[in-house]
Amino acid sequence: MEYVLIIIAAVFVSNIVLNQFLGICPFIGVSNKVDTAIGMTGAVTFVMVIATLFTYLIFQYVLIPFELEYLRTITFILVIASLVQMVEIMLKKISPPLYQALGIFLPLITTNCAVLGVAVLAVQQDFNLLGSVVFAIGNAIGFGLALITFSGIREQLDMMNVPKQMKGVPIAFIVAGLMALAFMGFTGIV
Amino acid sequence: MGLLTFSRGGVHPPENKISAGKKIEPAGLPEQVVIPVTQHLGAPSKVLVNKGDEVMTGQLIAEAEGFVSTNIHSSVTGKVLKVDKFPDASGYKKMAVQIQVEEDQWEAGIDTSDDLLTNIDGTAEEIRNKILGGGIVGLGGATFPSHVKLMTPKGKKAEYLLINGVECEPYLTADHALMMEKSARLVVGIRILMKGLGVEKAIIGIENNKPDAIEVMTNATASEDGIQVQGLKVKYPQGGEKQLVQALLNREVPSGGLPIDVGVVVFNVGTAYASYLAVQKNRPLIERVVTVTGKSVANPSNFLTRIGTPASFLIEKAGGLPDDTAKVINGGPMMGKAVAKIDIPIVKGSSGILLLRENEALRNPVQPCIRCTKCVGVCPMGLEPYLLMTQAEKGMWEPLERDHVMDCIECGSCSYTCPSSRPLLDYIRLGKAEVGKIMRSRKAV
Amino acid sequence: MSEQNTINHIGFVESVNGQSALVRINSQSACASCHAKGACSAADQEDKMMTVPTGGADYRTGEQVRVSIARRTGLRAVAFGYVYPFLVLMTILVILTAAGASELQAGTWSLASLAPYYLAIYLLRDRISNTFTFKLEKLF
Amino acid sequence: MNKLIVSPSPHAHTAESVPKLMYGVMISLLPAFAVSVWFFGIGMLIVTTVSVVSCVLFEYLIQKHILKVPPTHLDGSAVLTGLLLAFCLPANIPFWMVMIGALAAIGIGKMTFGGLGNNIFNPALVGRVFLFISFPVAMTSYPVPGQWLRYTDATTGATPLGIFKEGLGEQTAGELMQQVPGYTDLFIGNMGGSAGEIATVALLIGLLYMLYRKIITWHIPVTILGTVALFTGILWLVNPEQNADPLFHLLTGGLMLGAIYMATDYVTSPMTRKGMVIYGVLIGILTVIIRVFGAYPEGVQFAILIMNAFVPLLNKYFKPKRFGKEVQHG
Amino acid sequence: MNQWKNFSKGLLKENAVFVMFLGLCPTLGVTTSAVNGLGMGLATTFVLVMSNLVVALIKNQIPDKVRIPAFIVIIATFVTVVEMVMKAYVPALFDALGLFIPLIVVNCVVLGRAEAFASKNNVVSSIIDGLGMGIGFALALTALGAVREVLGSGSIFGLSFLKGDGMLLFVLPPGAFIALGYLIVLANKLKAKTT
Amino acid sequence: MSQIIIYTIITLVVIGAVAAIILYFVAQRFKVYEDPRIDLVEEALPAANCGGCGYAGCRNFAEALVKSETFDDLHCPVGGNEAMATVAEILGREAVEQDPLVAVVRCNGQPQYRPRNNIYDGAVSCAVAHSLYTGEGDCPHGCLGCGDCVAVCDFDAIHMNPETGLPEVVDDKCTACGACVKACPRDIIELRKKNKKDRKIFVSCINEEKGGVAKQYCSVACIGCSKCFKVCPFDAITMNNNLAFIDSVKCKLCRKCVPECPTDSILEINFPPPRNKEEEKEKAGVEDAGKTGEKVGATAAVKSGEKADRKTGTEAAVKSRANAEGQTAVNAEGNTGTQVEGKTEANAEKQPGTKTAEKIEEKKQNNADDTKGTKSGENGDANEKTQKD
Amino acid sequence: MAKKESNFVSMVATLSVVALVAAALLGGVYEATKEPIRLADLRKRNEAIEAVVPAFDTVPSDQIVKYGMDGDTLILYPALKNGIVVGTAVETFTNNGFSGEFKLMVGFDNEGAIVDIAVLSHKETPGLGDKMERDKSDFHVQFMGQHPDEFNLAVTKDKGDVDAITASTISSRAYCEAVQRAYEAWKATR
Ligand SMILES: Cc1cc2nc3c(=O)[nH]c(=O)nc-3n(C[C@H](O)[C@H](O)[C@H](O)COP(=O)(O)O)c2cc1C
Ligand SMILES: Cc1cc2nc3c(=O)[nH]c(=O)nc-3n(C[C@H](O)[C@H](O)[C@H](O)COP(=O)(O)O)c2cc1C
Ligand SMILES: Cc1cc2nc3c(=O)[nH]c(=O)nc-3n(C[C@H](O)[C@H](O)[C@H](O)COP(=O)(O)O)c2cc1C
Ligand SMILES: Cc1cc2nc3c(=O)[nH]c(=O)nc-3n(C[C@H](O)[C@H](O)[C@H](O)CO)c2cc1C
Ligand code: SF4
Ligand code: SF4
Ligand code: SF4
Ligand code: SF4
Ligand code: FES
Repeated sequence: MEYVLIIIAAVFVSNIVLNQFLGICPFIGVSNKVDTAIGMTGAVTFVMVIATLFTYLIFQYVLIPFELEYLRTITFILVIASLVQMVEIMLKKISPPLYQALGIFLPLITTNCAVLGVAVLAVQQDFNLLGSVVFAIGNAIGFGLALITFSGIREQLDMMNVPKQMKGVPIAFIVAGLMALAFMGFTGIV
Repeated sequence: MGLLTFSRGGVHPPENKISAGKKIEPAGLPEQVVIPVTQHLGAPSKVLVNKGDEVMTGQLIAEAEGFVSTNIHSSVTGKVLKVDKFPDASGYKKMAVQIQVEEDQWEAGIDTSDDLLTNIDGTAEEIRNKILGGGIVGLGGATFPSHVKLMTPKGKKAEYLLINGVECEPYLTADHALMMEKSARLVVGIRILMKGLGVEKAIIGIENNKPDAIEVMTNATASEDGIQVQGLKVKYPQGGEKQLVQALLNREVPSGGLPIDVGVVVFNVGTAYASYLAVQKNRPLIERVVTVTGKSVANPSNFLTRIGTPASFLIEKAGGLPDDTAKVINGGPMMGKAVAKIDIPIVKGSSGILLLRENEALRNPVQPCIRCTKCVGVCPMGLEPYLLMTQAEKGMWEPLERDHVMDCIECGSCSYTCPSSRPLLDYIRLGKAEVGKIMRSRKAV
Repeated sequence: MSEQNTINHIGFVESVNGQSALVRINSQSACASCHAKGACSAADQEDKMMTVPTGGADYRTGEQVRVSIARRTGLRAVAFGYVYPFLVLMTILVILTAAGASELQAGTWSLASLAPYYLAIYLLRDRISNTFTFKLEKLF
Repeated sequence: MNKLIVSPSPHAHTAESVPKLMYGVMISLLPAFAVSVWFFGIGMLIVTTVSVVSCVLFEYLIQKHILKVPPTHLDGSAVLTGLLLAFCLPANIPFWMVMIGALAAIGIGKMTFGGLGNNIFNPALVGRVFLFISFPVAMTSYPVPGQWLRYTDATTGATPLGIFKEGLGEQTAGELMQQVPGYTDLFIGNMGGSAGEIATVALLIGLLYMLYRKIITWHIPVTILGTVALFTGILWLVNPEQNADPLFHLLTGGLMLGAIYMATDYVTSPMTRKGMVIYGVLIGILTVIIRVFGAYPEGVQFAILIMNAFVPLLNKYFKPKRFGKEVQHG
Repeated sequence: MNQWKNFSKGLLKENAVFVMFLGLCPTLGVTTSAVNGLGMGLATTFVLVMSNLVVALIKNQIPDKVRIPAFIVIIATFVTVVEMVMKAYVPALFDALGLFIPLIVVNCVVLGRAEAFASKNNVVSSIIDGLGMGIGFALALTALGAVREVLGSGSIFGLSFLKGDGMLLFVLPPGAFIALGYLIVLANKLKAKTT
Repeated sequence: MSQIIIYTIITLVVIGAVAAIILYFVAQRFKVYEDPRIDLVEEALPAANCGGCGYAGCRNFAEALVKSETFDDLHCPVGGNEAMATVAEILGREAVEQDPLVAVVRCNGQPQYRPRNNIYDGAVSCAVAHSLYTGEGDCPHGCLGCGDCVAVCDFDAIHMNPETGLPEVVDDKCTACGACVKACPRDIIELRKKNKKDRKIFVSCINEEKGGVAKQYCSVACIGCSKCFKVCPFDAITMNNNLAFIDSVKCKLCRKCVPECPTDSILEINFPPPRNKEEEKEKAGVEDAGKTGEKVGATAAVKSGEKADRKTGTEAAVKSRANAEGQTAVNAEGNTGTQVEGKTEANAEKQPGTKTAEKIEEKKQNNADDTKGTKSGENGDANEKTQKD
Repeated sequence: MAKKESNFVSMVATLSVVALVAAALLGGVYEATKEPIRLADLRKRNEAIEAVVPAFDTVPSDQIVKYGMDGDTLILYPALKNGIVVGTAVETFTNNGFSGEFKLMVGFDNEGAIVDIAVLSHKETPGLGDKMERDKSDFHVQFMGQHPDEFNLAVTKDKGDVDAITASTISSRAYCEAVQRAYEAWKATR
């Protein structure tokens, strides 16, 4: 139950994009197609989870014992950067067609602040291991939810007559704002 | 039986069948006729006459070229003035034969008497040849050569013949009049088509706003085995063949398919009558019933008209062009084509000439789509017209194809119903043309 | 109808060898057209190279082509690449935690479980390769 | 002869038009308006007038001076937005707040997207939620019905839902039901609440009128109300101590107004029947979740806005049932 | 290169936030007030200038292929420095900016400038470029913070000019998005006018 | 040194080294060599992403440029020779000069030459109208006037002239991207060489019908009489299917053909007044008109010997009188380059049905605004501007 | 100067050197800021304690008591003046705020009467719930000097003695709950 609440909180109440303002760049930039958004969600879930898992272990079993908490930022970013790259390397080595299919389907995700942000938040909030991972999952779902809905809206807006001044990024922000407004309704459900 | 109808969508525009109950009158002969050589869907026919030739009524003047094509006959007796390109209803020039009318001398071998001949001789093959010989095309609007429809493709089997007496277009009453007056001959025509197709069962579908026609046809078929008359709910486009097949037999013609894919062939009542004349009387298709109507028309009528007669001649016959005419439509208000000039020739596919007044004719100003879903609701094919229009407007051909634009039967229900007066079908048609081109080129590769 | 649910990318033929062509795909995310991409780490700047069977047609180096895959194939790639390993990892993690393993052990082992997963993919690579096929079309 | 008009078919068109539809909705709102004026008097009149006038004015000004497109402020949609915005504001809210709400509704909610037909979110609700979040105090103190001549100075009280939400935990549902107006009052609208949302019966009459005029179909309102009844019914059966009965939920708050007028807004609701049903069900579920588990006593406004965001996806994945199955050629 | 041009391009023409849409997360996340925006802007400017400086200094010692990781280490170092210094001397601001201080590491502006500018230019230009970009960024954040503060709390830089509160919405997340959306439109107009 | 610093160093160096190793492999396996020149070339291109070069976008074109050995068939019409020269410099290749092109509208079927005998009330789209029928006038080749070409122009270079009902190209803005050429369902628009001072001489007609028929459709149609063909000293004119065509590369702008044409279907644009005394006065007007920027209309007016008229609608009567007086009548005021609705139109105005026509006009405007929504702002602006003029 | 070539050794070496220098720099800054950070932290806590208990001179860290309650920990800081306990500051929490959790510091005198209350952290709505902060309203004043045994720590709506913040009954109620919890902890650790 506790884990369910973590997920609900991360998805709806303090949505990573709409409420925490993390991962705005991909949210604004990559969300043109629903298909891509769905694929991104899968990829982001995996990346967030292994990043959080790994950084959790490093934090708990390296940084804390040596009282190096202040190295959190620098170690996390290095670890995440190499981890993400490593996964891609593996995929590419192991099954080039699979890798190619992914490449054509998704923009490559490199580190972005959502992944680092979630890793940092997870250790900040003193979750245990499983809690951290669940927290990462929740945030990934929250990211996906926002991304997918938003890409749907964008696909529709592409067919409509948005004023020229507003086209592109400005309208994206207004839509995000109104989505955030709507999501305020979830305040307090956990 | 309860009222049958098709399952999805449909609209009910005001029926306005002003000329209902009017007897079929011969329109008489104009001074000149212009007979286009493409009056059907398919390849143009090959012209057989030259300038200066004398032709007789019913004489073959152009012959089928290719499989999907048919014969064209002179509808009058007189001298060929010109074999040249003449503007058709769209104003674009097409090859046609212009004939100065001199008299009405029918070619030998044509039975011009009015006797009812019920005995059907000949094999299916012979019937088909006679129908091709008579230049019969579908008179329901699509003008598809009828002999082609009689040839069931390999692997398919026709089970039912459906006779389309629905006439769901507002205003038009040509089929109605035909059913009222020529029921016995019609029934023979149906038998001929049944024989040509090799089917045992035929159903005549008639919309319920023509109770007299239902009665007459029921009486006429009372003694006929396998022919049944079925009343249908008044709902446009009940007469669309896919809708009719579903209403009568509860079978859905597959997307991209033909009625024959579900064992059905559909013919219009006019086609059945024309088949009777061609097979029993050797009389080619040189005249048809044309409704001339409109709210201001002095004398709304159903004229038996020679092919090639200028529409203006018929309008004169019906009391002249009313002053408040703002739009002249070749056909009905839902599917007919508006014309820029009234001297266009009547062709095999012309079922009516409709004169609209200004207040009926003008479209309302286009407003933005308010996504009211009305067009989605009325589309009999289950499409999303609002989406198709936008995609067509923006040239998004791939999504258009994905969203099945090719299924659209161009019934116009969507444009009819849109409260924002959006030109939905205008653009969807454009999209269909474009997607059709792309699909064909893909097939060609 | 194969044209329906596909994802298309425009690319250039880099080289042709026998039955397949090496195609360079321009990245198509919003980043690709963004003037600021040079300054952005999130940007998807890398071009992707892929080997696509030519299906007998004749291609020239430098020719502009369209590479397409079915939407389903794309989603399946995501599943193989990210979703399944995620599930494997989570399963191990939950089982070990439930079994009372320490966090360090649970965490390390679940990360380690990815190795056999990738090994499995590696062993099955031929089977998998067959699922991911691309279609090559000339643009003009 | 005059020049003939030529256009592609069809040449016949319905008599329906956008303004006619909009005015139809307004007519259906009349009974509810009358009831509201009966209960809230001058406040209702002021708020409605200000709201309608500002909406129309803002639409005109924005189109004329910012977007530079032909103004369409008189097509009825801005009037309707104004009317519905007024309906979901407390009748004692200061007029300048109403104007801010109208600006948010028309400016942010509608014109930013390009005007009628292009917006993703329901403008009136954008206006309301904007105000609700911006001025929570003013937006959560509702006048007690029956103070005809008092506007911003009216005595305020809580809505039945507010009373319920507040009291839970300390008191049981049964005790709380004693503190809220009886069912008859709830039915006719004698309770605290937004200006136009209270008149349950009158709103239902409006629904019937719109159904009769074929302005809307039953799918959205019925599924929303049904889902709310079902969901709250289950909660109530499981724990009658802590949960109100379904009827209470149906009759209180903005549910009727939302289900009948806001969720059905053409522009922001799904395009297919299937989509509508799913939309309705999800709005119902979200409403109950927010009402029962969330911090706010009322959830319809948020539920509708949230689902507005999902409408494009619903449109994408729920297509109408097409005629005929696919045949594979070749 | 003309150093003024080098400096000023970051202010509007290539403004990180309004024109390039970079570093949006901190932009939205910390701008509940003008002061917070300014604080974040200055912190970022510091990191930007320092990392540009160091990168420009050692650019030739770094093999191409480890360029990015090396930059990350450099940037992360300065971020951590900022983190510790703020914690020690301006703890209140540090609390208000919270997560977004460590996230300067992934701010595209910082890495982007290191990669696109400092690694190709000399030290002085790099510093000026960093300053320009950083100040542009700080300006944008301050502007957004000011707008949100004025509308949302009826005050500016903490000075209240309104009795009571403003429109709460603007201090809450939706207000951030909406205000930024319209600010971008305005900035575009401004840019169009000045060029 | 304190312990912490030692730990710090150990941790960071270990992590740094591991990261380095991983990233080393990444770099090894991953790095696709991206020619840095692609970026440079892209920068040199105008970033219009209009597709005028035949590639999907500027970047694709940049790649193609870098990859190919020569510049054959590779040209950016928008950036023109200038951009291509820069590109050539970047790539160290020989620049291939290509004549800059400009779009011309080869139809001069203004209402007074090609009477509108019906009213189109369908979707405001040339493609729709074209597939429906011949259009408001009889000519099946003539401009339909719904402005599909205007809607597709990314450069705001082509506008509908409400007086003539025909699109006009603003030479300075036109980048020859060819979008309008593709959009026009009637293939009326041609890209031709841009001559100095934007001068051009072309046959403003694409009607391949025989002379008599063509003349029926439109009084300024090319009737295929070959007179221009015979008079051209540079062989710039070809005759094909009853239609003369002037090759813009061969044409030396000698203007010999212009007076030859019996139907005035050859337009000369942006020329100084001719020496001919009688015409001098007339041409003076043109020059002014040229300055006001409404070149096509003005020149067309002069060309046909008819006058441009400032006070459009109100002076319709004057106009028809002028017509009646014959072709030499000169209206000194004719310097705005706009044209009154022609004689036929003026006559038509006396007839009933005009009301309908007006209504429709008004509506079309609205409809156009709506259906071409994205452009509506500019359209509105453009119209406003013209009206003010 | 020529660019360094990218080979395995040079890369690892470079990165290691960069990391080394970075580490040295960081370690230095860490050492330098360690004390100020500790002081800043201490000051923050002490400020809160100072605000809520009578004047004192030390809070001996070995006398701080942690008290587990309702799934979280309350921390009790005894404030000593001249070695004598003059009051106790209790760091308490509630999960029932309008937006979830918030933390208070409640000061008790030796009799258990409330000296004063300060808000440590909260997520309540600005303009509404945040009125419970000391510098935003006088909400806390009504608690001063009250003894929880006599003063019903509940809002008037719930028949208690606390006047709720306008339109923020929920926050007020949660506030009372947190204070009550602090009192119980104080009692239990007497
Ligand atoms: C290529 C082609 C082949 C056809 N073949 C047959 C056929 O074998 N059997 C048949 O009943 N109709 C056939 N038709 C005619 C259609 O069924 C139908 O009558 C015609 O397309 C017009 O229908 P509509 O008026 O409902 O649009 C064919 C049509 C086309 C275009
Ligand atoms: C929307 C629509 C409405 C139609 N209405 C009729 C009709 O009322 N009567 C009719 O005979 N054919 C109608 N048709 C044509 C039929 O689909 C079909 O082509 C015809 O019945 C076949 O017979 P034919 O080949 O003898 O013309 C309609 C077609 C469409 C697409
Ligand atoms: C945007 C918004 C934020 C709110 N924030 C709070 C809050 O932080 N604390 C609180 O107690 N109530 C808050 N409320 C108000 C509650 O919804 C509810 O109206 C109130 O707590 C109960 O009312 P009362 O104090 O007027 O009896 C908020 C309301 C809105 C609309
Ligand atoms: C049935 C119906 C319901 C409507 N509901 C709303 C509404 O809730 N809010 C609103 O702003 N406009 C409403 N409108 C008006 C109109 O659709 C609205 O202004 C558009 O959303 C603006 O683009 C409604 C219109 C109709 C026909
Ligand atoms: S015209 Fe086509 S899209 Fe419109 S309703 Fe008819 S079938 Fe549907
Ligand atoms: S009927 Fe018209 S307004 Fe309604 S959804 Fe369809 S296109 Fe839009
Ligand atoms: S006028 Fe035509 S060729 Fe010229 S820029 Fe516009 S669309 Fe391109
Ligand atoms: S697209 Fe062609 S027909 Fe249409 S307005 Fe332009 S030139 Fe005329
Ligand atoms: S700043 Fe780019 S994703 Fe957060």
